[in-house]
Amino acid sequence: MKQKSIPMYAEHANTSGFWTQWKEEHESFFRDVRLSFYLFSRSPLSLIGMVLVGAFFLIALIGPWIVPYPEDATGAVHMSQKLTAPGSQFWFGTDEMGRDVFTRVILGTRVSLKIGLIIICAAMGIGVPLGITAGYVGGWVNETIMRITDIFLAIPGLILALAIIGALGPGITNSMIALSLVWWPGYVRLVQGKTLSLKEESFIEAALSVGAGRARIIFLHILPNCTSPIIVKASMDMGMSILAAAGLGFIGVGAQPPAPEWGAMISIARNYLPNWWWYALFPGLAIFVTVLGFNLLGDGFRDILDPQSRGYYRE
Amino acid sequence: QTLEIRDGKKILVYGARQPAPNIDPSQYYDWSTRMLQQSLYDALLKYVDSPPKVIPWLATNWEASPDAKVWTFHLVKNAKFHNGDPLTAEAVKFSFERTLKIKKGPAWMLLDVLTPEGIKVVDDYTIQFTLNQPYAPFETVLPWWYIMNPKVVMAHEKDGDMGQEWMKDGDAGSGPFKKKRWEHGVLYELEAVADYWRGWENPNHIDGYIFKLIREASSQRIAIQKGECDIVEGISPEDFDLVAKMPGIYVSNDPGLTTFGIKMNNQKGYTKDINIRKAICYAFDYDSLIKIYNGNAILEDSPFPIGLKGHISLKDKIYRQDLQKAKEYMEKAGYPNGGFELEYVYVQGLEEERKMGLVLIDNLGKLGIKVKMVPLTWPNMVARGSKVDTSPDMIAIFATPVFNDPDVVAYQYHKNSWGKYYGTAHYNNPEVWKLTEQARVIADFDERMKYYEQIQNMILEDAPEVFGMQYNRRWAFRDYVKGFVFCPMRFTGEIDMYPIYIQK
Amino acid sequence: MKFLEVHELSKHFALKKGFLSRSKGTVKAVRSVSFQVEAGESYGIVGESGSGKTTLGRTILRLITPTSGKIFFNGVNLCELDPEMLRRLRRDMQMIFQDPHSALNPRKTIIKSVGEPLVIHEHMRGRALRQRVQDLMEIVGLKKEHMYRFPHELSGGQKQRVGIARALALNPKMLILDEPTSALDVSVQAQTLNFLEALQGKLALTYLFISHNLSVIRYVCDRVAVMYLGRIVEEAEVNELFDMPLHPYTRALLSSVPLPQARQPDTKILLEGDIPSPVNIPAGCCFHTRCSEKIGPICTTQEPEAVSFSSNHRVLCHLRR
Amino acid sequence: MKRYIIKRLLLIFLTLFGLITVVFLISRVAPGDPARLAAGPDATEEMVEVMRKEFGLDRPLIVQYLSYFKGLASGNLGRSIRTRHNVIDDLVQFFPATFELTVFSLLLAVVLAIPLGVLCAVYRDRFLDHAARVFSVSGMALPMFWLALMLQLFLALKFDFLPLGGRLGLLTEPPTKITHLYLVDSLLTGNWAVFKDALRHILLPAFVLCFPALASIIRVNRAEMLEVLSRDFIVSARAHGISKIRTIGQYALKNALIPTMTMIGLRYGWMLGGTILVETVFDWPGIGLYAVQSAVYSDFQPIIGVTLLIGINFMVANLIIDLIYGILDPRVRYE
Amino acid sequence: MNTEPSILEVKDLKIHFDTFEGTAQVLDGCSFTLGRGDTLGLVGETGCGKSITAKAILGLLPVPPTRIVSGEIRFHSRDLLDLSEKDLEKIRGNQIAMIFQDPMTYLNPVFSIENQMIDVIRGHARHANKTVSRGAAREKAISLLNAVNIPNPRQRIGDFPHEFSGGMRQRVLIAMALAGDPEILIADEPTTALDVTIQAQILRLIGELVERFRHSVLLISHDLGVVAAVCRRIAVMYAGNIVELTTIERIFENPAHPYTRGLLRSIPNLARRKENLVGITGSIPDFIEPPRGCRFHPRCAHRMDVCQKVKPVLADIESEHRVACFLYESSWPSASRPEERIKPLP
Ligand SMILES: Nc1ncnc2c1ncn2[C@@H]1O[C@H](COP(=O)(O)OP(=O)(O)OP(=O)(O)O)[C@@H](O)[C@H]1O
Ligand SMILES: Nc1ncnc2c1ncn2[C@@H]1O[C@H](COP(=O)(O)OP(=O)(O)OP(=O)(O)O)[C@@H](O)[C@H]1O
Ligand SMILES: [Mg+2]
Ligand SMILES: [Mg+2]
Repeated sequence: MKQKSIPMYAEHANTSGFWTQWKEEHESFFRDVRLSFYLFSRSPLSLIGMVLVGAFFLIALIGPWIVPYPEDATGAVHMSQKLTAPGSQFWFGTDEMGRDVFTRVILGTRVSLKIGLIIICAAMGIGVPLGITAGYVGGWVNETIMRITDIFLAIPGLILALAIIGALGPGITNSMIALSLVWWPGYVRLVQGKTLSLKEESFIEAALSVGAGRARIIFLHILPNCTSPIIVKASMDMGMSILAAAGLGFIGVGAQPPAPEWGAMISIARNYLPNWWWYALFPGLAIFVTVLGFNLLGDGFRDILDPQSRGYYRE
Repeated sequence: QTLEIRDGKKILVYGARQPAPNIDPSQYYDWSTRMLQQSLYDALLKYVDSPPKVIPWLATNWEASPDAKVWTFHLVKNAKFHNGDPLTAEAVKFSFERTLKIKKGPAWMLLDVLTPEGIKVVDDYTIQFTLNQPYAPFETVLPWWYIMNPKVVMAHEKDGDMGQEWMKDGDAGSGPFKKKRWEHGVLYELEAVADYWRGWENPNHIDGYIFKLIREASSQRIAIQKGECDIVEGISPEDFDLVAKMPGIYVSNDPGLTTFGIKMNNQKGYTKDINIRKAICYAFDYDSLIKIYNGNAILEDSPFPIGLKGHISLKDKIYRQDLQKAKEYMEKAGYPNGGFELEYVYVQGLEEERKMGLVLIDNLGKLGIKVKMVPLTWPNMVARGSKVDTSPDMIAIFATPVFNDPDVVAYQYHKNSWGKYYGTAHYNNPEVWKLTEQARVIADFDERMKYYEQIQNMILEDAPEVFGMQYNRRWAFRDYVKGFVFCPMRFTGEIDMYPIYIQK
Repeated sequence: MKFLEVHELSKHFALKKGFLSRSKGTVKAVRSVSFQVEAGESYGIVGESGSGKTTLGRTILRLITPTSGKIFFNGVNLCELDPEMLRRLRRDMQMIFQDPHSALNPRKTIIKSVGEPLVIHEHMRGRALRQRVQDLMEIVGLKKEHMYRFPHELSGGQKQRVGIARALALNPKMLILDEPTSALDVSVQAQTLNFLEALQGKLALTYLFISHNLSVIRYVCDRVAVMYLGRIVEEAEVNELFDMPLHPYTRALLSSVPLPQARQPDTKILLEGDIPSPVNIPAGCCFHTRCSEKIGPICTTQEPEAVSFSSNHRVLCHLRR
Repeated sequence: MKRYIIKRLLLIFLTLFGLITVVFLISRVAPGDPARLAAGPDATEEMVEVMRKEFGLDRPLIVQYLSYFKGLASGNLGRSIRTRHNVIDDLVQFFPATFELTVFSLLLAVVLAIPLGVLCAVYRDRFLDHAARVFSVSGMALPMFWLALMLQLFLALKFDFLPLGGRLGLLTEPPTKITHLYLVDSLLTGNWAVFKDALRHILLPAFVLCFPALASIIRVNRAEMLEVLSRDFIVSARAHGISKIRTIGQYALKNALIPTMTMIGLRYGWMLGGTILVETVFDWPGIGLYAVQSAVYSDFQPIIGVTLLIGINFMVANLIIDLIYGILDPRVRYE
Repeated sequence: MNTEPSILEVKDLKIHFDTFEGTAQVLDGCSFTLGRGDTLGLVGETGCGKSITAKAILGLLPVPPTRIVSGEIRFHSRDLLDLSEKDLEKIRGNQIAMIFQDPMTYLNPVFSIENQMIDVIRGHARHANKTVSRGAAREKAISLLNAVNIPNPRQRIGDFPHEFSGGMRQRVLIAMALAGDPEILIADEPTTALDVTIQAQILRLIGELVERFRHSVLLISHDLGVVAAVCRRIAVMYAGNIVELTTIERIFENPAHPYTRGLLRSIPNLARRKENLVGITGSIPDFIEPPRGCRFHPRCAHRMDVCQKVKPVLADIESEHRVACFLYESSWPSASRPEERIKPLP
């Protein structure tokens, strides 16, 4: 009798070693991963996103070893070669202090990576527990959490971030704090909504009826089912938070010199437009490409992780 | 592309980066405000020319008692306010009293030496000030005290505020221009008073001007280039060189009195040690200051700005980059290899101060000192600098002497200035303080000068700060704008629009 | 005392109350329901959708707290137990859910889902756990290889069996089966019903079998209760109910079912209109709005009381008084 | 319905109350001394005291907080240190500019995005769809301020095509103030020259501001259209012989507009946030610029004021969107 | 054979879907005919391709991913598969109408019933090159609603779908289907989402309408009882193939195909006392890699070697009884040689 088309397993003798056993147990998981990869690879845009993000991480990792003038990102100045046009010596030209723009743009990946990771982690760290609590406990706890969330959602993030920075003072740390503080409500909303709908699913009820406790339900049933939307959102937000931080840098309240942050570079480069166009052009392109990468990746993730669209492919 | 002519009138556009939120002469002054005040109001005296001198304006002549305590001014007889009221000694008395009572804006200049009781109207056109104590620089202060029309001001008084609320945007002046269109945050338009009491020297004088806010230096440049503005201030040094070469544009480029220095905390931390301070002074690359301004700056050669009355050149003693010496001082201080970090605080958004910081990072790095750049908003920076404990190791300060007298600068090093923005070094040398106090009450200038020579030498020796440079005041003009006369005794971007005329 | 006794059980839901707003009424999902189940018996509950069958099942299992009433399970009143005790008692009483797909956590492999009760209550892990789950899988007729799959890799019938395996893990005495076959195809349904029957014999289980499919109820159950708008309107031994229905609703229900045979019976009782909303339950006999055998104003004003017809046949109708 | 609106407004007030509290708390973290700033660089201690009193900074925090609410009731939002004006007056002056800009660019976005979204969904996986998708992902990734600079560089500088910034030309007198929106006022007064000038000035900033919104509305609308087009009632409409154009343009679009509206409401808020960047680049005299300058100056009353104003705006916009929902979707009940 | 001339003829219809996991060969040569005034029931388990068949007739399948591989659908001797979208629009609703499974999802939630019905009515008129005013269309809509026993149609016509109960919605859908006075009515599981008591009402309604208007009906259901209640003939579908096609009487008295037999033995009968259910082992095959030969062979108790290699054809075993199974000689494809005939397994 042949079952569905799911590949048949080789019959395992009981003598099979730990390794075969392990492989057998995780076969489904790997099949799932393989399918995800397959779906992912079918979408050229997602692949581009993957490549861009991969390159971004790689550059952030090895940046200091591949740039021609690493000291230019940490404070060296060469007044005699300021504002040199792009050429063989300085691929992207130099800036107003004679520093190599290429070096600074490349090393800017580290700053952006740091910004993005910290903001997203902080926002998730605040938002996910609150969201699960609100959704799972319900009642006045839910009301309180959601009303506070509403307060933060009542104004556009950038404005609130600006207000917070106005108080804390400019600087990269402060702008990361500010952006984290405005970023978490999105996660509360997402996770709370997801938790509410998961709570209605009968597998939660089933777990309850076999005697699972609260912690077990939250950590083993609800949380794992929230991960897909969280991953999708996080990868989108990674780009968006880099963009927002660059915006703050541009206004002049974000990253401070000599940190090679792209937004801050553009903010200064702005004074040198249009004659010294390269100074503003390249950091802007860097932001664009990075954010684009994360957005495409997020899109790709959505396509493969979102059970709804997944269902569409599967049926 | 060229001058804006509207209804046959010559309207000039002045592109500026700083708004003028409050033009009440008793409440507020900074350069943009002062520029509008200069147009709307008259003062007893006026600064012109370079080096600056005080010329009679509303006052035709004046005399001081030998001890510099009693000052008598004789007014012109034909001066009248914009509404036609004659400008009399009563108005002068009112104006001085108002500023002193409100205690805002320029009040500080005279608060210590003059009380309302000391102002006496001798007759309609004579007024006498009796000071609490001798104060030699008195006359140099007066160009900043504008005369307002008491009737207009008091007509708008509300809850005993002496018309403060109204005067923010109000015009109670007698000056060559009057208020026309006020769009806060965008532009202010003024129109010439056709029958100005002093008359107009040139028949081609302008019929009005628009003070247009253009916040970005690069936009300023574009504006003058495209002819959207006729005069702009504050273009970046790089752009300035480009603009200077453009057809149809000429520039003015003269040293101002504003000094840039990096004040070090003399009371706390590493910089308490004079050796460290000297090491920093020797390590600093002064040439880069000039380079930052593309050559449009001069280095200070004394604690007092070049061009200020009482300045002497200490060319041989002033610190210049000398790494050898710097290292020696580091050794003396006990840090031959550095190994510590200093904070450099500067005003958020001030391009030049930022660049100096980058230069500092580079220079002090050679001594093994790390520099952390901390941009702060102006009030936060002042707040930090106001106490010895919180005052940063290094703080970037542009300081402009408000009137042409050595006391202005000398007093910045006095204990009474601690906590003010120019006193963030918390300079501590009681001897200098004593000399300053003695010098300001002497009437005879040559006598005073001896003190100031000593003061300058002593301050330099103590190295309380990195003595930097004086940058040039830079304006770009369309070539049909004529009549501009440079006077360093104006703050930063302001020019006197009265003598400006148009010639094609 | 019987194995399971339900006394005057009611469950009302307050309709969603938002911030700053008043409640918009209550859904009376279950209203004064009483019945008893003997050990080893299959007790069926039928009714149209929305009649409160699932709610009744969930309330008995104390997954939701009843509004009023008592539930005695093996002589213990479930409504008075503290949560810890309840958790322990739940081992004896398990539920199979209506939709086999959503009853399994999509992120967990079958072994994890089936093993969960064992981990919680028996603290099993490793080889022992795997062995036990494998045994359970065998009981429900699944293969060892299915253990490591995700739910979406199984067919509906297989998923339903997994649900049963999980319920059996703790050796319960009673199973509440909430429409266990309504999501399945007839051919699979037949397999499942047979299997359930065999299981009951083998493990001496008591079934509370909820369904809207009358044929299935007749096939599986010993005694049947018919629910309408939250109340049990008729209860009888299965053959008696199907052969001699007394309540007009039951009769209409029975005659509504299209039979899989060439000749359909000519006498069909057609009910008018729809089942009323459980928020506004009609006064008097709740069935009077659709009843074709009304006997007068009493039906619209007075709520009927249960009439016992024979020892095993109760009906809630004025007509039978 | 009325009850619903009242309830929502109440909720808005409560949220604003929370918002004020949050921002007020934040504002008092600032280490600076606003009074000293207001008094000017050379002021004596005595003069600083005068200012401190004038700005009410000498009172304890809680008193300041409570009196803020008292002031709020009478429309007083405190006073800006930087502009020396009452915040409320500044807001009244600057907000119309921002409002004009955001609404104009939102309209621009909606008018462009919805037909595009529909076309993409209908011509799924064709060239137009791919192009629009690439456009919309990149649209959201473009740093707005950078785009603004680059467009300024090309459209305004290189080709002298559009003005660099500002709301009107220098010598253009603003139209008679009726709504304070120059485009509307100039139309109302029939002042074509001013209208043209205002339009020329608003185009570039509005385009930049609407860019991300355009991208995301296209995206949402396309996705929703696809989703709706695959729904059963579309199949049934077609099975009943209703023509394809009608099915798409009417039956599907109305359904797809419902989630799209949410995005539009959200985007309105984001645009208000984006004005911070766009107004800075284009020297647009609105509250975004006002907020940035105040923040850079640590001038907090205006920041609180702007935050409140934008908060109210955003929430009222969402309320309006929710009411539009009711028009689009009969299932929505307001209770 | 059917004495009435057939108006709809589905011949060897093969429909594939391109999915990410491969091509799903859903319909695999499905054939049947429908005569004038005929009532044909199409039964089969979930996912066997019933709805696909119905949608294919009306040309409602989304073009990617659907691929119509071969076959024809003759309606009055025109092949519907060759028609343009415009021509199809004229046929849909006008000549062939459809009723759907879940009335909630098949009514547009944001338009009132009035709007939707008027659109349909005026659309039909337009296809017939007539114009109908809104008022007239509204009157017609009301009379249609009346015909499907909706109480107070004049008041209720302005309501939105969510304001109706499930049974009412289904009546509305039926009314809409009747709007064009179609020749053929395709009902795709019209009662699955409804309760039995409501189902009985709807089935009664359909029965009455058919009697009154003499439509030809294709009723799709997975419930043999439902089909038995309405139809005269029945087609049993398994995994994309029609395996048996005959009259209602015959199917219950003398089911021929092993699948049909299994199906019948799986259904508990309400009217009878407990008897043993047998069921069919295994489950419905995957469409991406369907079993070769007869698609039922992996579950068949009578499978022979040939079943795994060759596909049986649907052929008469007696009049009005067609079966596709190698147990019956007529199902052997003419090409295959007699040597391949192997004895059935016991
Ligand atoms: N958590 C809840 N909150 C509010 N109402 C509820 C809740 N759960 C169920 N109900 C309502 O209670 C009534 C009875 O629901 P229940 O699910 O018990 O019906 P059922 O007989 O199981 O129906 P079905 O055959 O459709 O499963 C329904 O009207 C339902 O809407
Ligand atoms: N767009 C599609 N892409 C891929 N496969 C599809 C698509 N639509 C339908 N199918 C497949 O075609 C098969 C037949 O579907 P169909 O809807 O005809 O089933 P059905 O017999 O109507 O079942 P039910 O009784 O559940 O309505 C199913 O297996 C389904 O998975
Ligand atoms: Mg239920
Ligand atoms: Mg179907």
